[in-house]
Amino acid sequence: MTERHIPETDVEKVSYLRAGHSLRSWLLTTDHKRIAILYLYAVTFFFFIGGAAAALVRIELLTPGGDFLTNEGYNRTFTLHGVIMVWFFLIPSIPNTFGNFLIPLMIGARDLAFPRLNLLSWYIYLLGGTLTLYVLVAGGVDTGWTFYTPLSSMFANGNVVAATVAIFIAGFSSILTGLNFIVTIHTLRAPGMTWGRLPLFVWSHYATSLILVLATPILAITLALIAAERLFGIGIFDPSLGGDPLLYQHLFWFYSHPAVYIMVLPALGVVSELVAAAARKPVFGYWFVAFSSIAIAIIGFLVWGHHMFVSGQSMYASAVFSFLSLAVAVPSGIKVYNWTATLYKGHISLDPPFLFAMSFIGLFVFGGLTGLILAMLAIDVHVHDTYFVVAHFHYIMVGGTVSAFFGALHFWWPKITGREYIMVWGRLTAIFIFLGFNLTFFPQYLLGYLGMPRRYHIYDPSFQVLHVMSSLGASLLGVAYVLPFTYLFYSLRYGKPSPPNPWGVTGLEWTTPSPPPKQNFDQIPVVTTGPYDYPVEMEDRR
Amino acid sequence: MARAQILQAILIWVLLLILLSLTVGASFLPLGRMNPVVSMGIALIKASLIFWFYMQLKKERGLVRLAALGAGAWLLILFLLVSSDVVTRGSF
Amino acid sequence: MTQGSPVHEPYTEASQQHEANMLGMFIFLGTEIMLFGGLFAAIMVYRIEHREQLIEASKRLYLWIGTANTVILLTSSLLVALAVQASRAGSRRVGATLLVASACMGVGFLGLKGIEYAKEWQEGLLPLTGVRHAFSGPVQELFMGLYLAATGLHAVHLTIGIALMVGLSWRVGRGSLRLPQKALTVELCGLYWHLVDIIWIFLFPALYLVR
Amino acid sequence: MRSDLPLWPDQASAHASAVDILLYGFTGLIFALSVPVFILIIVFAVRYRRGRKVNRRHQVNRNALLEVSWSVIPFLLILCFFFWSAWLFFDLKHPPASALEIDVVAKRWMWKFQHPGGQGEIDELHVPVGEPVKLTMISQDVIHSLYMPALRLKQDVLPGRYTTMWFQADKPGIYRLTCAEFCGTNHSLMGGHFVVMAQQDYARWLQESGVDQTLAAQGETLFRTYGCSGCHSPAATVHAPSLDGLYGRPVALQGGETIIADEQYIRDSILLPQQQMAAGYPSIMPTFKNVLGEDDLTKIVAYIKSLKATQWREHP
Ligand code: HEA
Ligand code: HEA
Ligand code: HEC
Ligand code: CUA
Ligand SMILES: [Cu+2]
Repeated sequence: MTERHIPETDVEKVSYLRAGHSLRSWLLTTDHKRIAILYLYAVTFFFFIGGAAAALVRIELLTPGGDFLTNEGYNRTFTLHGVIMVWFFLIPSIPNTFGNFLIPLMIGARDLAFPRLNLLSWYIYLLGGTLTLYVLVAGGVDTGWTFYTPLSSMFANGNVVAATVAIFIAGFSSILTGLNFIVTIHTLRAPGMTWGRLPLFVWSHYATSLILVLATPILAITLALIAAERLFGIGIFDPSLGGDPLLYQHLFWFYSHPAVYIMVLPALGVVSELVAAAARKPVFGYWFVAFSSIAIAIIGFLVWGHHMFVSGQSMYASAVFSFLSLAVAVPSGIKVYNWTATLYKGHISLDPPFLFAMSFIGLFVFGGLTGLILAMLAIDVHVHDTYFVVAHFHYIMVGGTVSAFFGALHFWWPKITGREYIMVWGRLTAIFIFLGFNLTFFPQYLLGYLGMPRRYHIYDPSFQVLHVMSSLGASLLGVAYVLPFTYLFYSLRYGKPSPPNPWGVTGLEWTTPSPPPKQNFDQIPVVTTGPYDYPVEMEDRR
Repeated sequence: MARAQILQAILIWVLLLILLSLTVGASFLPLGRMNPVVSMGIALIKASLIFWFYMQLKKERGLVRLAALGAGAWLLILFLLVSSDVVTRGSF
Repeated sequence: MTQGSPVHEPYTEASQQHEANMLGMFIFLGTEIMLFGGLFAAIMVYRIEHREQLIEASKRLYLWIGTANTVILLTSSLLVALAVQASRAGSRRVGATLLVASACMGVGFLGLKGIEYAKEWQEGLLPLTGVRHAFSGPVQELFMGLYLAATGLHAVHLTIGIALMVGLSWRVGRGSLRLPQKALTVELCGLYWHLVDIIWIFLFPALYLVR
Repeated sequence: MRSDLPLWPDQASAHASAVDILLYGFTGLIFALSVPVFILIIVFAVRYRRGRKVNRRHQVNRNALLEVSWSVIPFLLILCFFFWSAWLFFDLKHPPASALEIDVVAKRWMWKFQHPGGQGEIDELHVPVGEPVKLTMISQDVIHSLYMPALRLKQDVLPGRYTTMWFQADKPGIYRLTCAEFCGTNHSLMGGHFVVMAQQDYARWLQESGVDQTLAAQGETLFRTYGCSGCHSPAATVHAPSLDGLYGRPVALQGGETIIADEQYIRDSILLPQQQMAAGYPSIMPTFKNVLGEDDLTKIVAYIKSLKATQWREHP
């Protein structure tokens, strides 16, 4: 690479990144774009902590015996892996970084409705994160990310109270973010930006915020009750007092299933943008795709019992939950089929963002359809709490949302940093992640159906070959995830300065300079055209 | 402050106290299974009085009203589906 | 509509800012309702599963203290509603006194609650570790656990409300909160107070009137 | 136990093969719904590559009929599998009356199986082939889950509440059983084997495991030692209900409703007597909570179940 370091352009001099250099100007900022960057750093940090725990799990599972970690050690490792990845990486990963950065830009606003509240929610998130790091250092917690009672409330001896308080605090950070997004989308849309002209990214974040605000408080009270039982002896879940062991599960899953849609809906929004940009064509069936996000959010609240088919739940309730779990899949189906139809007769360019979007669609569909398999009562009785479930949720959370996270990173990087990266590296990483991912998690479907239970580190020798394949895949994945941080950071110094609209796509954020100035728009734009208003090229019209 | 507004507020207050005495009184009647229905129904009326008048929901736009009632509707989902399990559990 | 309240970044006109604040506040109140919703779900499940014993346990609560406390909270809501009207009309002194009065009502509620807890402590009806337990059966201990968790969480919210009211009445009384321009702040704090009252309106029958 | 690379679990019961067939069928439908998506994306990505001269006239951006059809039709197809799967699931929940009754007690980190003849086993379960077997399970501490992969079966085992599971194994052999619900430190070690044996081998095994008293007989001795017979016998001076023929009989409760006296009712009456009081009786029965362990309870329940109606004989 012969180019020498490219000095700052005059656009960059006035960008939000240059509006103040001191640490104070970053740590006390109320600029939604800077808070997005702060979240990006924090989220990546926790991804590596969670990833390191995953690496430990995969190393331990190389051998049937418990040779690398003790029983307690393994239990605490996968619990921390789950807790950190879910609450401190995946839930904030897209909404708090790209949602924060892009929603005001996309709807033509100067900032979110409550800028100070936005900064407060970052600090609350950090407080929860630090408390979780304390839990990590203090010996971890041995309950699984599900904290089932009476194990968590009476028998576990890890730092259960500290862990529940940490998640309780992090929960309020997501409630405040959700509240901020809903009020912003309702009240700060630019003149002419009607609901029908909103980018689908904004629709999916609106649906996500509805879930954030309605479901997270139930998690807060449920975890608080566990802490109350351990600290004060108030035995609400205590079976010996006549407490119902399923009550905790109902309250936990009433939050935790909608929480999985908190994790995937932002990714679905990102992919709608990436597909439209790649095909340079409006998304097929805009209103169906927009309302399918809302439908997922609403029906998502009716299906939680599919985690409790074998828990002793009444068979009639299980049948109702199973049926509703099929209904929740329909909106996802609409999105997938509409994306495919969008590509028909498009002008498709295979840039890195679109490769990540394609890998998202492949893995999300495969993960989602195995979710349907799990929703089948008789099959779930066999595969519940086995690696089949672990494979399902990694396909759809890691294969899906993490791919979309990297797709968004590669798509909006020029807008966020003002620099372009070397595309070929992006394409390689996307393919590398896709292959490494499948090698890691496809064998786990087989393990699951063979009867390998979850949360086991001493297993039957006949499973070893599949585990070795999975651990090999995990090491490739570990490397693949680190790759983007090389050429992206490289682009900060040596990357070509990016024009306002490097991909030539629609969207208000692409009308601002890259990187955008602190106040986003000199004057608030007036929106006159619909979303994805691509000119129909000459030869298409004939 | 307009006298009418003050009077209205006090009237609402009196209504609330009456409803309170109603619900406490009803708890002494042998209503059996209907008892929770009555006590929650009265509580709902008291809550909507406060929402509508004291919290000035009357003059807010539909959007704010929706936000006020949304949580209540969502709790219904939790209550209905949880009780669908608890009630039909014995019969397997 | 409060005229002339200053419009700050990122809003362009007052009506937009007012709606944003009201919408934000009601969504926050919605999350508080969901928070207590988890406890109401637990109470409902146990009323279904242990119906008779919960009726027995509920009869052992001090109904007259509960009723008196409900009267206190309902009255405090009246005072807050009047305080909001006073602030809108710009009468500083009346507003401040009404806010102080409602805060006192709140303290009265906590006082009565404290007396109730003390009596239950002596009777051995509080399921705390290290405290004498004299429950007639395991399910009564379960019910008293629900009672303590729900009324305890409500008391915490009420204490926050009292602090809000005291701070507000100080700033209104001193005139540092200019009325009627900043009446919205009083209105928002009033909304929070009314919510704490509404939660008690449902908690009182759910715990004290289990028949 | 093969340690090479098995790709499909053993099928030891008719239910197991039924579940496998359901999975094959459903996977077929899933491929039919998803493979076209993968193929079309790749085809479009190649055919409509940016800059490639190809017919792109009259692009269609919406078609409500098409969009409704490709959501309703897959849903209806999947619905068929829902009914098939629900039918199998409901069948799981209705054990035949003639099933061999085995009591299971789960304790942090081991399984205890009690045969009606009194034989007890730890982490091992011997069952006869071709005969329905019903497991009545309870936990002494946290939630466990008895998982038998070869039968495609698992059922959570709860503290404080009986859960049941039944199966009919058709293929003799030794199969794995494990605990599937995380239960703490040695969750990975809480497992063992269940052995499906021919009828005569099972009968011989019962003989060899050397037990003189049946479960019910052991329950009767406990019934006396813990003073139940002091109140529950014809000679008792106390006004307490006779337990003869109680199992399966409707019982009128004080609250006015009547319920069928199953194992759960009998267990709750012993541990929480005030919970569901029999109508017309004083509440003088003491609670036996933290007096009787789950094993003793299982035996007493077995004894009460064995008491036939109206005749009171020394040995049922
Ligand atoms: C991002 C996270 C995410 C997402 C989006 C989903 C989506 C779905 N999940 Fe999953 N799930 C988890 C994360 C997620 N899940 C986690 C973390 C667990 C385990 C938690 C634990 O126990 O620790 C879990 C567990 C889990 C279970 C319990 C398994 C068990 O423990 O026994 C079930 C059972 O029904 C289930 C079902 C579904 C279904 C039906 C969907 C649907 O939403 C999927 C819909 C998608 C599609 C269907 C694909 C696209 C559609 C088409 C190609 C069109 C054709 C189809 C139709 C038109 C119907 N999931
Ligand atoms: C939500 C997001 C999320 C993400 C992104 C991941 C990512 C991964 N997870 Fe998982 N996982 C969960 C959520 C997630 N997971 C949950 C909720 C559970 C259930 C927990 C429970 O049962 O309670 C679980 C459980 C789980 C299990 C089952 C454990 C068990 O049941 O016994 C396994 C096993 O293979 C696994 C593997 C992996 C792997 C290989 C990755 C890979 O994608 C990770 C790859 C990333 C890296 C490897 C990062 C690179 C790290 C390094 C290079 C180390 C360097 C370190 C520093 C620089 C500090 N995860
Ligand atoms: C002090 C007297 C007393 C003793 C000792 C006693 N019981 Fe009871 N038992 C009663 C009375 C009275 C009832 C009916 C009221 C009720 O259901 O609590 C009863 C009810 C029952 C029932 C429910 C029967 C029905 O028709 O509802 C069962 C089962 C039972 N007892 C079993 C036992 C067992 C087993 C023991 C010993 C471990 C025992 N009892 C010891 C007095 C006693
Ligand atoms: Cu018992 Cu896991
Ligand atoms: Cu789910």
